[in-house]
Amino acid sequence: MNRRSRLFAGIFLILVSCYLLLPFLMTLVYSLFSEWTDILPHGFTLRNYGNLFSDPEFWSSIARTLVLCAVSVLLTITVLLLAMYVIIAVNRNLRGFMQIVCMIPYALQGVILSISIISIYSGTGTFLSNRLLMLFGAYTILVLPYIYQGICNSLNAISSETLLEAAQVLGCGKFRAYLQVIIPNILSGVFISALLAESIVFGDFVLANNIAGNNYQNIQVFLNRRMFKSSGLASAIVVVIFAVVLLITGMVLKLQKPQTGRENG
Amino acid sequence: MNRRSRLFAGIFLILVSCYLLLPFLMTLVYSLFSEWTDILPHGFTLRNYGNLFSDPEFWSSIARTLVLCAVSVLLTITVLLLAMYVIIAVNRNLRGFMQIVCMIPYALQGVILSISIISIYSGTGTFLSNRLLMLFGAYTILVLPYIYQGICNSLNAISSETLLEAAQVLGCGKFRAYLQVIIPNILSGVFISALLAESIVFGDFVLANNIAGNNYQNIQVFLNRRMFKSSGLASAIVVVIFAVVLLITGMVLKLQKPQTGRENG
Amino acid sequence: MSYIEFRNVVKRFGDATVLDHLTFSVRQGDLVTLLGPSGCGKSTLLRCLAGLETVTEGKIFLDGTDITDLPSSSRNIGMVFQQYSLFPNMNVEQNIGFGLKMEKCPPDEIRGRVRDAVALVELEGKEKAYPASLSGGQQQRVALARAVVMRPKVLLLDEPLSAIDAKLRKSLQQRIREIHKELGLTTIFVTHDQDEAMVMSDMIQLFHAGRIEQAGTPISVYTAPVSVFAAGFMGSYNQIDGAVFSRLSGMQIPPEDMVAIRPETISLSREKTAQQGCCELSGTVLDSTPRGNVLRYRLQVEDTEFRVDVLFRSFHLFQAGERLWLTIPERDCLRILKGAETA
Amino acid sequence: MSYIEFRNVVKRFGDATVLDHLTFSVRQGDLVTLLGPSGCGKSTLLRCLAGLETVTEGKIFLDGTDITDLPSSSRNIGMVFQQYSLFPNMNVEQNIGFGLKMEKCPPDEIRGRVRDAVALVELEGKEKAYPASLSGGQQQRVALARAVVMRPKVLLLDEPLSAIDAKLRKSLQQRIREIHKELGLTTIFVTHDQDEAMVMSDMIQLFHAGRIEQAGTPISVYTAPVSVFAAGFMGSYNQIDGAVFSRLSGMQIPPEDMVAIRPETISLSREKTAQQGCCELSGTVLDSTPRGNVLRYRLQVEDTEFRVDVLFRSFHLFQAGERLWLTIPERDCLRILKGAETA
Repeated sequence: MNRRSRLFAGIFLILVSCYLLLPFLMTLVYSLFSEWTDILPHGFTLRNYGNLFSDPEFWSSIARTLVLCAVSVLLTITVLLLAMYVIIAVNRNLRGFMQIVCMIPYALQGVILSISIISIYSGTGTFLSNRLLMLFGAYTILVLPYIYQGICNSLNAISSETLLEAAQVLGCGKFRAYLQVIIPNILSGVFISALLAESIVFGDFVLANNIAGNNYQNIQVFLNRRMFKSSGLASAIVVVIFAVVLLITGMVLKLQKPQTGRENG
Repeated sequence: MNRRSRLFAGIFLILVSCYLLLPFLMTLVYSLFSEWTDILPHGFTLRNYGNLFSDPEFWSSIARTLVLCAVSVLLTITVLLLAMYVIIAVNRNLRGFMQIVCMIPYALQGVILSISIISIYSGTGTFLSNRLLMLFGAYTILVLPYIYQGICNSLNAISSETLLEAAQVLGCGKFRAYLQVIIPNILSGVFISALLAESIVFGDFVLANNIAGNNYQNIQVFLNRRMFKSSGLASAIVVVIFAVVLLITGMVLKLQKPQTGRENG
Repeated sequence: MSYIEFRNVVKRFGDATVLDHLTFSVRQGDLVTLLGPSGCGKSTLLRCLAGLETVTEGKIFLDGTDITDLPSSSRNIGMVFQQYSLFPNMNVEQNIGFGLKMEKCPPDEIRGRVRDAVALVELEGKEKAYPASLSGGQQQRVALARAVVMRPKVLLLDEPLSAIDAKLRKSLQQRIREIHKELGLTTIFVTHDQDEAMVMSDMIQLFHAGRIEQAGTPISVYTAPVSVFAAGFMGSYNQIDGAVFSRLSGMQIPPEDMVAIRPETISLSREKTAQQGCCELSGTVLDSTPRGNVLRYRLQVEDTEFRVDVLFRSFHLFQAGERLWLTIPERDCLRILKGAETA
Repeated sequence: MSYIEFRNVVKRFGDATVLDHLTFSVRQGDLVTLLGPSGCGKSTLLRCLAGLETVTEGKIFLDGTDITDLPSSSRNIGMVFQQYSLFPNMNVEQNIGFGLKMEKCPPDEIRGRVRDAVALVELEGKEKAYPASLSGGQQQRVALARAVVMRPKVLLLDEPLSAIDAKLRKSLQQRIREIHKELGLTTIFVTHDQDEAMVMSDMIQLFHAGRIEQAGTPISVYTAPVSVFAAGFMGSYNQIDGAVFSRLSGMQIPPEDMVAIRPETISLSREKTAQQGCCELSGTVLDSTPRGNVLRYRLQVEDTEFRVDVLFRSFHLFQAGERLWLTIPERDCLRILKGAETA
């Protein structure tokens, strides 16, 4: 019976992963073959990738996306680390309030966020009406809950309040203890949540399209424009994006492993 | 000094929340006033809301969104609960594999997912090429990581493996023990992650627009079409969506509270 | 005849051998303690018996039946875990009745047997309480009732008291012992605490690195350890090199032996007593510490330090620096092979 | 003169009063234990002294200075926490040197003092190890070194050993005691374990519900409890109603008193001894349990049960059912007011 249920288990999980991976595998096939009219595709070609990699717009949209990722994630991390200091060291009762504030962006996704932001700031005529600035601001909001969750979990994992107390008793001021003792110990956890947040920014289309559009074309906007021109080329872009994001996700998983081990040990 | 740092703390958190809430508050004002040319808006009106609530398309798009939410989330929960049984009771080593599989949708967001799905299934001419079916399938993938995380955390919180062993020793078969002992104890946790997932589906525009478009207009597609007609009406829609999602998020927070309390106790 | 029997049981996790060709048996009705430091394999043995782990080699018999390949749910075994593991969504009554419901007992019988079990662990009035509202000790009593209500062939207790406060632990040890006597259940108790094993057991199986180092009644294991490991684990034996002890006492001990002397077998007095069958040494009090209801003196006898335990009575109080006579009955000077630790 | 002084200290959390107008003092160089059941306020007191909690009312003095409002980092206090709380990203050396670096000690001096502290806790060779690779006992020794290397005015230990295994705990108790003697540091030790308090302390402050129930040397608190609570918490006193004991022994005890008798003050014998100043009762052995190096007998004397502890020696072994004489010195029959529990 044990063997039968193991067999059942294997089949079940293979089905689930097929369901999840099939779209991607088919896209991969599309991007590598020129025709697929029969059961099997034929006409293997790397032309789609050649075209893509020789397109300067592709590279600049990748570069823009990376800048967007880096700036918004770093900004959010800095603001949140300061906010968490306030919560841990000054007033623990604010934690509930902070949690509500950081959940709000779950409700402020995609279309809503972009409309709200444009409708407020675009007419002001100040530096705030700069579309690029708006986009950075929007992404900062978008990644907030993910990074907040990551920082919170890391702080709980090291029982940060006791560490802070231990450092204080040893003659270290509160803020200094936070910088020198707490932050070095949560860095790897924060890095993981940052990577996750990067993959969210990387995957965004709505904000980039609605707020910046042609002014600052990110990789998803680039993809969306190309998909109507050539399905083979679009497939190649999808494969590249997927590979990059999978790489990021893989790094996250690899980094998470030792953490789990330490908890058990 | 303690008082000064508390003051600083308060100001800092107020600034952060302003940054997050301002877009929404401004949208609220837009939706309630007919003009805003001076510093203060004037001409208070509920006309936008009247128009919105009397529009049958609004109600049907809300209904469609709710159906999408319910079906996709329930489907995902069912599949994942079965998968987790396999992992807990049959082969614990599969957990790592499962985690990787469930992280894939982070990489498969928005445009990529919709392009992949359309490009595979739309040409097949089978029942799989039904756009509505595709949309349900896509949402099932979209919410997978959130629900997986929720189920995993709940299972860890009750140390499910020991409970399963305890039930077995008391003469209960494995699968029966999973249904009668484990699932009732994680239901509230699963419910919370389901609500979060609902708010993700509620906020989606790209999938609904790219896959189903006019065939099955969800609330975000409806919003996107209206925003070019009347900014006041669009603001009203934003306020309604925001209120609904905030309500969901609020429920999540309220439900999470007692759980945390139990851990401390 | 043995009621539970392990025949040549081996358990490996990957490369690590946790149980190493283990053979031992338990008589019906006994309370047997598996005692040993953490990681010695005692919990794994219990889990093999419960069917929660499969054995790599060997056979397990219960009441004459080979249960090696039976699933957990068909072994008719009761088990109490270290972490209570009550079902959080069920109240005390439902937790205790869960196993009976699985057996499809009639509701009337369930009600009666649950009532008896609640009375047995003295939790009357808590029937409708949920586990989260109970203290650790109460939760563990519910877990105990949930196991014994099934009238299992054998009751397994896997360090059930290690998460409980010192004071409460002692009263629960007592209660478990009483319940064992009342029901006559064959019971296997796992612990790393030697005091607990002494209080609880009919028989002790002392574990060391996946093997049984010594087996016997608490008194025999305590008073006659077979190895340096057993002497070190079971009590705070004074362990003295054979050559050194020969020089101090004048007794003839081969230098390849160790001499092990329990601190409570040594008597202290201000005058030489010249008792029959005893050796007497002269030493100086270094200090004394109260340990429970015993005073522990450390004394310097030439180059060797002795620990001596006496009851906490006023006429036993000596000062640091006092010169005293240590009287040691010769039969309490146990000889242990030095190499025996690796046995 | 007192080195640490609490004057009328009150601490409230919301509506709950955790410390209730507490006044007590500690002499320089003493090792004082705050003993009491969990939730009695002893840890809170320690945290107030360390500056990790602010007091609601009252004053705290250290070495003649009012430190009530000083921040934690300026109090010059060393503290060891229950959960070790080492800095995970620093190795043993860096953990121990952290406080000295904060004080801007020259690197050479840091190196020397860290080396001494490592030697003091016997962790030579582990200097470069990270906390995650150390056992619980080793981590706690690092935490101890990290505190004493600062040469604090007072060392606070907040249940430092409660997460550590029984065997290891005893050797660490010994080590802490030795370090205290070596450095002469004023030390306050918090524990809920009465045996630990007996072993460790110069003075015990017995806590009960936010107040000090009894203070004194371990021996005085143990041998002369002032209340039913103290007698129950400090040992396993036989507590017998005055009227009942008068009837059994013929001594004249007022019925509003309780009589408390430590089990180890009672002697057992097969013959009547007719000793001076003792009362003798006749009883039947119910059973015996080995507890460490003591055998505990339960005896039935008419309608009352007595617990008697004797050393684990072969000539002390009696059988269940034997009829024996209990000899109790009259000065060991302590009288306690019944109502004293609420004091």
